[in-house]
Amino acid sequence: MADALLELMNVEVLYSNVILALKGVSLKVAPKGCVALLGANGAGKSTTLKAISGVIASDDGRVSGGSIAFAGQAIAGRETASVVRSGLVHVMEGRRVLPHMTVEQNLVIGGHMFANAARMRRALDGVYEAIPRLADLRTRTAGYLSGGEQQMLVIGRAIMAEPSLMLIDEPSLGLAPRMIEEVFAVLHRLRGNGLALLIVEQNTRVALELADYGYVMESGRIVLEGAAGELGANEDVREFYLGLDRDGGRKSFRDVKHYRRRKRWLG
Amino acid sequence: MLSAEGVTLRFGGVTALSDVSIQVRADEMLAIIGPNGAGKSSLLNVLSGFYRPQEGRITYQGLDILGRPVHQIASDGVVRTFQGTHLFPHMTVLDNILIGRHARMRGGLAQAFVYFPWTRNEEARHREIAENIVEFLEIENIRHQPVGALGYGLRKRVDLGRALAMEPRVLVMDEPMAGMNTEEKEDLARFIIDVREARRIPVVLVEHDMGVVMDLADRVAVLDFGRKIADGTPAQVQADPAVIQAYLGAPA
Amino acid sequence: MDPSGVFFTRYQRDSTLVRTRAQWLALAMFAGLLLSLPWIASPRLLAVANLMFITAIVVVGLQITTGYAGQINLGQAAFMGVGAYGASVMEVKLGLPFWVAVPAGGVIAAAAGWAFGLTAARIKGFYLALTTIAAQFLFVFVVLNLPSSWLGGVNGFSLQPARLGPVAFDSDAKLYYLFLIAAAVMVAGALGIVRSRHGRAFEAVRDDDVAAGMMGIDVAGTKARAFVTGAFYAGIGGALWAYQIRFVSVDQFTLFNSIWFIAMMIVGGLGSIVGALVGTVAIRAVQETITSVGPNLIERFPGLGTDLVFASMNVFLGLVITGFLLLEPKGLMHRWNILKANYRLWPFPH
Amino acid sequence: MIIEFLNYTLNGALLGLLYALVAMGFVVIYRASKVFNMATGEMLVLGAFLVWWAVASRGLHPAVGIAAALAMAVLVGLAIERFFFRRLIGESVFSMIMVTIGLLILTRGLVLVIWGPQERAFPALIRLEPLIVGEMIVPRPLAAAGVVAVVFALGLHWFFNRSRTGLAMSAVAEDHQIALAMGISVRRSIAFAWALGGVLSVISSIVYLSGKSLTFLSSEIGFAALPVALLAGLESIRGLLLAGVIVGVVQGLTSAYIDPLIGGNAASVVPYVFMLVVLAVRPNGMFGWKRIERV
Amino acid sequence: QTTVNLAAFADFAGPYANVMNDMQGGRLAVIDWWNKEVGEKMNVRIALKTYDTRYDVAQTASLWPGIKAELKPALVLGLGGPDAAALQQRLPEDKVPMLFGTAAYGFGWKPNQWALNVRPTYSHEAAGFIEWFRTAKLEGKRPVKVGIITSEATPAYADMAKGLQAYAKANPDKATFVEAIWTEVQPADLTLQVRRLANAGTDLIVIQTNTAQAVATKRALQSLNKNIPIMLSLHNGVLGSSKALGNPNGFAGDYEVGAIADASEDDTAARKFYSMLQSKYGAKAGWNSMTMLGMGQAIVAVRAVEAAAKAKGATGVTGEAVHAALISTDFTGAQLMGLLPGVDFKPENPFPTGSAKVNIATMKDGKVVRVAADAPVPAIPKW
Ligand SMILES: Nc1ncnc2c1ncn2[C@@H]1O[C@H](COP(=O)(O)OP(=O)(O)OP(=O)(O)O)[C@@H](O)[C@H]1O
Ligand SMILES: Nc1ncnc2c1ncn2[C@@H]1O[C@H](COP(=O)(O)OP(=O)(O)OP(=O)(O)O)[C@@H](O)[C@H]1O
Ligand SMILES: [Mg+2]
Ligand SMILES: [Mg+2]
Repeated sequence: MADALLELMNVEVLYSNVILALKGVSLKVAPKGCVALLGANGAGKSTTLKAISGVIASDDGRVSGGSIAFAGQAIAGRETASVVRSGLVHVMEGRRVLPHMTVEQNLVIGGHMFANAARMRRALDGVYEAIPRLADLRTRTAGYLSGGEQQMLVIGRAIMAEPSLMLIDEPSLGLAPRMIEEVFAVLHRLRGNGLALLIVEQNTRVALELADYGYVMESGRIVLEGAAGELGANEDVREFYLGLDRDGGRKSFRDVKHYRRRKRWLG
Repeated sequence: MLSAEGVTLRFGGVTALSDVSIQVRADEMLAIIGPNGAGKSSLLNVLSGFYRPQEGRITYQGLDILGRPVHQIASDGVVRTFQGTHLFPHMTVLDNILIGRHARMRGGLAQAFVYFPWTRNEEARHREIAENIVEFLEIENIRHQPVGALGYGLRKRVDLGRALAMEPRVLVMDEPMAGMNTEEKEDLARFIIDVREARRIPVVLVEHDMGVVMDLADRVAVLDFGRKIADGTPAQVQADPAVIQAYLGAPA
Repeated sequence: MDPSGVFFTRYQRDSTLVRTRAQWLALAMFAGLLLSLPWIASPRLLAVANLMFITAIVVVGLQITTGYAGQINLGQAAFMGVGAYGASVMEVKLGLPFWVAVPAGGVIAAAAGWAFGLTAARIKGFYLALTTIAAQFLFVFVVLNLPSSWLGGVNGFSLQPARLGPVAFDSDAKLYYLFLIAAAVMVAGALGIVRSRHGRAFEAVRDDDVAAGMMGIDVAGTKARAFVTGAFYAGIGGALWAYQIRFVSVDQFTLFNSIWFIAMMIVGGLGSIVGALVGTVAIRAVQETITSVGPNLIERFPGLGTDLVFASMNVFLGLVITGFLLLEPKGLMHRWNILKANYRLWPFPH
Repeated sequence: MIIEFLNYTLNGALLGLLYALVAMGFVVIYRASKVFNMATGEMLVLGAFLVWWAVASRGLHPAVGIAAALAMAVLVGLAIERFFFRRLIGESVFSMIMVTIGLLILTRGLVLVIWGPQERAFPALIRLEPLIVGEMIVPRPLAAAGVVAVVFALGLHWFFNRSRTGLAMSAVAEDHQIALAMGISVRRSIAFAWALGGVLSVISSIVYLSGKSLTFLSSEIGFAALPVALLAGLESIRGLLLAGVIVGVVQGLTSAYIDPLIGGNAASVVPYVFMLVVLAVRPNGMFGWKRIERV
Repeated sequence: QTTVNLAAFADFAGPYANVMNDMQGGRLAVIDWWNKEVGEKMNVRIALKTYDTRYDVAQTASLWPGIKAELKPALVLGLGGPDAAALQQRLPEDKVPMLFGTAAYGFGWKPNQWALNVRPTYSHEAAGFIEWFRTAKLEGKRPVKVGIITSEATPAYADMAKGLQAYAKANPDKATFVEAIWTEVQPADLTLQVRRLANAGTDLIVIQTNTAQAVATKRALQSLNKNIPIMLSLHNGVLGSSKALGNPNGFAGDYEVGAIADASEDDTAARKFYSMLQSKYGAKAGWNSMTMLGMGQAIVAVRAVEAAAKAKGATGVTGEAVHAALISTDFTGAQLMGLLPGVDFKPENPFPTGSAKVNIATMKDGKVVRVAADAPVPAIPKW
């Protein structure tokens, strides 16, 4: 992967000048590649994406070390808008719709950089076709959509921008099983069209199906990386991320790890 | 214990719930599932008094609670967690949990102004309860961090802690496990099981992770487009073709 | 944050404000300094200190309404005016002593605050902020148009000095102690409030009022309480002002004053009582310095046009405020906390 | 009598439209940057002095002078973005309001230093003879204010709600961070907003002050226009027209029929009282974005 | 030589910034003159130090203790309402008198004041004019129908309307009060309000607030094609208002009135004094009514210091001595260089009453022309 589309080298991120959230993260996304970023809560996955796109600046954070290159250009510290214009969009965690706008307005704004209205229209139709649910909701105010509907909307909005690299933070969050299949089908199709993806996902199974390479983060560091297949076979990943027991069967949530249970509370 | 009868809820042209009836029995875990936009969150909002349905009745411990102020319903024991998080981002984890104690504390403004020892002792008493919850949820290391700086998963845990601090008599949870990896889901599942064992309270759970729902729930209700299409044990529901068609898609 | 090596064995200790011996010592020295100020400070400084005490009380109240409970209030000066008029009526019309009139002023202002607080249950955000400006206009209109035998109308009120037994608070030095005590009590009270369940409820309502309701907090009541508290502080400040100036009229309480109160709060840092004090002192100090620099500049360089010098002072003041906000938009307390955090971690940067 | 009543109503409505035009300064900047500009009145004074300087002081032909003033106002707007708001993107709404307050103090000081406190005769750029319709008398500047307000409101309404650029700017008003992540240049949006604010300040100063006197205190109209902005709803440009007319008429009739009765100035508080009442019923003004409260 | 310190309050950045320069120039010139021509002989020198109070009570209140301690002033040259509000209760205790060059207000009308105005109230001045107007223009046949345009922006402005009303009520044979038009400080349009006055047969419109209201009223009259004379006060006089109107002769036929020398072109004593100050002392102030305010205030100040020095000796010029001199001395018009008709403070009135006379000037061909000197001021009941 010599000519990676996105390359992070030893990136460090500092929040409020005191909290060091990333402690030297290096990762690469090949052109048209798909990379999954896994990790526990608070590991720094979202921070990584925010550092890449630059929105971290408005969270009182900054990239304090290392380098980030996108399509050969150093982008660390650049203004988000210009990074996004160069072909990278970031779907932030937390269903960040524009609440007072209708679904269609949200999508149109997603395609605000199209030169002419006809191309925008085409992209819009493309999104409606990919996620038909959005077509039904087009005149609804985004802020009143259900959680899952909002999730679909932000993904649709990102597609509108026709990026070459998409950073997605937890796309399956809050989606019903059938919707997850649909959304990932869309992502598969986009991959087929040459879109590169960096995806943070807790639904490890589908993520590893989609990705060809994966990284596992733990408290601000990459602790494990490998091809998607390898990772899927790793014992820890199987236990902690896929929820499988040693022989590959699914454990029941009812009798998991009661040994770790500490009944100090209400004891 | 808590029940909705014939609830219909409309927003302008959108019918979020139509004629939905649901009963939460004492000491059971009821899961509500359904596709996105089916009306699950809306139903929880109706139960906790935030939405006022156009038709139907909500009863809690035998009393009609429709139209009661939200905060009263909450302090009477119908306690919930939120889809997404609705924590107080600028407050610390501990303060968020202490908010759960608010309705159980008594001191008035004037007492707070003078801050005599009894105010301080009351604070300390409740602080102790909050600390127990912190310990139970294993979030000791972040207790003084503002919640806004936490990742999604930890927030969900704090959200649960805050609800527990309210001493719920019915615990209503909206997608508590979204955004967690399997290990964390297991932890949370454990917390929920513990709470139920220790408190013997009913839990209403909305969740999209079928593994969790099928393993934990005693009973499952399925909503689709605002209507209840199924209600039964996990096994019954999982086998229901209407449910598979509307929700599960390929067998999980 | 606690210095390392400090551990608490009881939760009570955690809510204590002063924890270590070093903190006690610093506080004692500060108190000593404050108590001896009338002997060591120039009369001008003393007058400025008096003004700072009054302003600090008002700004601390604003901090509770706005910084803690998130209800932006651009009418704090009007509530201050209500307090001043309230106290004046008590003193002038009813002949009550100042130690009744001052709290009464606070209570009357609190009642006015309550009326506005009720609207806060419905009107939110910017809309609320800008409707509080209405408090200003209504205040002026009501005072000027009620029969002048009620609130003095255009004539205002003249007051006798506050009197406690044989002591008349008629000089800056005497008023200094009165105001110092009042400010200390009010600040201590504010610290109590923000540490209590009410303080937390205020913050919860600020951060997310919908969720707060579902957590058993009576949102409308809490907002009203936040306004009542803030207005009470403004009223106490206004009442003290009445006893300092001993003449009260509507034009002493302007929208511009409210704006300055907001500036003080923000410069200090939102959501911090100490921040309110710091901000008050900082802005008043800058204002007063600029005011004193003007005449001296002119004396030294008579060639400079008087008008130009004084007008430039305004530009300078504007630059200080905006410059400050650009460099430290989260307020002085934020910077202080970062400094403290860095100090704790020293020698490691993070 | 009835004619008189109609005349008060009409002039009140037109005055209200003048307020609407001034209030547009608040709304446009808010709509494209999420900043509530407390210095709107001061901006107007600045715009007015630019016009005065170009037309009255330098003696340029009015058309040229106004063009020059507009150009300068745009530059001022751009400079404000560059020096003040660029650093604050994503900061709390509070800091931004505060900066506009700082701007208010600063602008006032600068106007005093540059032009001094004297009263200046603002050139009569609009003919002064009133329009006489039957027994009704309508001052021409007010009529002009009405026309300009309507034209601008409709134009800007279209821009912000229909054009893609305008929509993108509205996204900035929703949330700086989302806008950034979508590749919208928050910077440019803010710059545009302030430049537009500059243009509006020049235009409204012309209709407000033509033939009157100008000092730095003319900024007071900013606070008179405030209730109009709130009544309309902070995001609604078209709504300003209706809100302006309502406030203007209520104020006009109060000043005509109530003030003489009570011997006081109820007309100055009536817009605020009216605003309070309406907001109690509709907390986001008549056409503002409704606060979305969901869990 | 003994130095007597005086403090002066100014407002270079607030609402009166526009008039401050001339006023200050007038103050300084008079003091320079007195130091040279009177003080030197008495071995007394007056030093004036100026403070910007921004027309703000809090500012004055915080400055004052410092001024008092540092300067130990024997007298303060105040500027207006806020200075009085901040200090009127303190001055008797601090034993420092304060003088204002502006007209007084009803609310300052209290006995035993240390804050004194060298002119009676605005309403007194208006009443003096109305009585002259009645005889001169209406041949004394009927009461003058008078309306006032003012604002509630400050209590002082509101007071003007109340005082005028009180006068009309007490003298129904002299004046009929038509209406007070309440408007903003910077009105957008007054056409209909003025038409209401015109329709009521108003003979005279009084505007003692500010220039913006005068200009807006003038524009309204022009729109209506009406010619009702306007009576202005000195601080918003005909010259300034015409300039602000953009027409040097805009207020032709209107009047400016004050119980102080007017800025007319006539060769009055005040004018001569001013010319002398200009040529010999380089007075940095134009020939206008604002300068007159500064000069009038300063001349009473220096004469009071002079009287105190004569009574108590050069070193005895304390605030108390100056106050005593102010109250007990009847300053004549000649002593005051014709700047004021005479000043006779009485303990019960903090402004001259017995000697108060108004000068009335009008505008003709772009010039201020005196039409009546020393028109007497009637008595008005306290309001
Ligand atoms: N705005 C912020 N200010 C301070 N610290 C922050 C901020 N945002 C995140 N952090 C810290 O950075 C660390 C990484 O957070 P991040 O959001 O990247 O985690 P994550 O891996 O995305 O977790 P999750 O799966 O829960 O979303 C956390 O420990 C958090 O406390
Ligand atoms: N306040 C509201 N105003 C308008 N429409 C609403 C409102 N609340 C919910 N809806 C609509 O009602 C429908 C049901 O929403 P709800 O949030 O209950 O879905 P849900 O079952 O929780 O879905 P998800 O699993 O995606 O969270 C949705 O179509 C939503 O857009
Ligand atoms: Mg994350
Ligand atoms: Mg939901």
